[in-house]
Amino acid sequence: MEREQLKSVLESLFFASEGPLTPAQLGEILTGVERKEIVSAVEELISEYDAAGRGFRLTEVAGGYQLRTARENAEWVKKLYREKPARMTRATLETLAIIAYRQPITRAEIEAVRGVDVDGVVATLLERRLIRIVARKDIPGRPFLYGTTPEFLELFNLKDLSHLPTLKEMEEMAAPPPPDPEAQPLNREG
Amino acid sequence: MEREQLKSVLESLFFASEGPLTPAQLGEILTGVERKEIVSAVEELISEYDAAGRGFRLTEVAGGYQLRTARENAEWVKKLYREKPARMTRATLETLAIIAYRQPITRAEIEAVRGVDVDGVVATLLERRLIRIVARKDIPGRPFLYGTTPEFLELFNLKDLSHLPTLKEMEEMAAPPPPDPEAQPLNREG
Amino acid sequence: MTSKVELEIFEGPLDLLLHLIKKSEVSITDIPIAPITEQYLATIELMGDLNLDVAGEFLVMAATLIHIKSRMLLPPDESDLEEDEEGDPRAELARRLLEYQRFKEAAEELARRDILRRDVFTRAPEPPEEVETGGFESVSLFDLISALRTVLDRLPKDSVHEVALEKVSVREKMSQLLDRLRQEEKVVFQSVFEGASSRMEVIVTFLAMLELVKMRAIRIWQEEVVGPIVLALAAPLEEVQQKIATEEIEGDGDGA
Repeated sequence: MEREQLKSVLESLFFASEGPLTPAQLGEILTGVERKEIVSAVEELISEYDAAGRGFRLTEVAGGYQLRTARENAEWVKKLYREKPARMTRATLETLAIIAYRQPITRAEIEAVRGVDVDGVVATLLERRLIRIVARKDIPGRPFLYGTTPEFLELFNLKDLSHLPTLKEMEEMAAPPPPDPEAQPLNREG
Repeated sequence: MEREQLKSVLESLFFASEGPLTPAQLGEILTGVERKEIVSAVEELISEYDAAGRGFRLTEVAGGYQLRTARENAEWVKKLYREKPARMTRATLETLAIIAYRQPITRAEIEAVRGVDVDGVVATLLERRLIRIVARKDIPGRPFLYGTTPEFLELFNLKDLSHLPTLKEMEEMAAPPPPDPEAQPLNREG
Repeated sequence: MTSKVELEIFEGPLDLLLHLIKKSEVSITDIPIAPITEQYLATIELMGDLNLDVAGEFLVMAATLIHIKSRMLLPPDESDLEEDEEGDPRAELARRLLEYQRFKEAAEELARRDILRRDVFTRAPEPPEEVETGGFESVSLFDLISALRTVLDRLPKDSVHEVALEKVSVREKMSQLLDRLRQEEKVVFQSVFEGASSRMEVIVTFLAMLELVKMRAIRIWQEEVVGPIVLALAAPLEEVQQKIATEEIEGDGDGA
């Protein structure tokens, strides 16, 4: 496959895909094209979008690549959604930060850090698929252990957990004034 | 707003929107930008995509504009989906064609053309939201009259009903048929 | 034969008539009614033999054709002229056929457009409800039945009476056909029936073929308009074999 065709096909794939596409997934679809070639074409696309300053960017996220609207246009994109995205409360963010940095962690352990009951917050985070149950802890009562999800990485634009922001940075990222990551179309119903 | 910024914002909007965006919707979001300017920027985008031969095209469909993957990449994009697609049968297509060209039309009238019962097909088309009940016919029994939906236009990449492929003229016949008393008012091709 | 085959590609009496007219290379507005009626009747009789669901509409059309044929034999008289424009009893049928043909063509035209989720995709995260138009690329059931008639005609006359003593099941024939397709990739329709010694065996083989089409296990098409009809696997063999196996447990499917 020629370079230009490869880039065109990659664009179509990123466009139509619901989530980020990993190089492995791309390799499976583009049979016969070398992994090296795919990655270099993707990187070419990334810099082309960046340079063109147009409406979308190709972003490295959650171990793969995903097309997203340019953050400078968030203000207008938000108007597409009738309901304003729910603001993430401080309680939610703190709990999320604790889970992110301390995973895997039980609810009792989160509560020990925050000093308050986190039942409702944990339920909300599970529902929004930002955290998940990863195992059971081997202590009496065998409580659940929680960890973050790929959606968590997507929401905060993180390549992987080693790039975790500080709580303060997370607050900035999740706060409504733009840039607001929640305003991005993450293929997730708000 | 400058032209380049407008185009960038439009790109973001088309990218993020689930359905086609009409000029009216775009005008509502882009407050302060003249309708004329929006439409001309959209048209510029359309030809830019066409010329670039890349992974997506901006298509005029169902009264608005929508980003879609380039047709030539369908083979690869399909691989993103695991589930086998629902089939569109000849019965479905023929029935849809009759409804599209002759709407509003009753089930009995469709059956008269196809020469077979269309109960099941009509039910399926209703369920898939490709047709809808538009009224009742003012004849004994007051049967339903069916018409096509915006989803029909989206499915077949049609701007509006006037862009349906022209129906071939009937071959010249020795004896012209008597006018059918139940014949359709909306028979566009005269 | 208990298996009842209903195919989606089976589009009714008007479709069958158009098929016969096209095959005979005659004009819709000047149908040679006697031979077309004969072919029509032979086809629905064969469909009956095959246990295909011959809907009532086919029989109504048969009656219509016979009626027209009898009217054609009579010299046109005054009363006829009043009933049928210009005295041609075929006029109404021709009108219906032409009208049906227009929509059939319109449907084909629609199928050639850039269809959403078949040719083009949006970002909408809806479940992919894609469309496929398998019926168009492949040959119609009527083409197959015509081909079957040719095969049956070629059978030695005396063998027609030889009732199949060995009971060949449709399922066995399905497996045999799959085996052959695995080895040969592409098989010409007629050759599938080579070695069949009785009408029964031909019909069982044909039914097996239809079953496989219905399961979308094989594809049947013509590479050129007048070319031979060919068969090939349409799905991975294991998938098909598994499907045949699971279909054996009829009505048990929901349990898992």
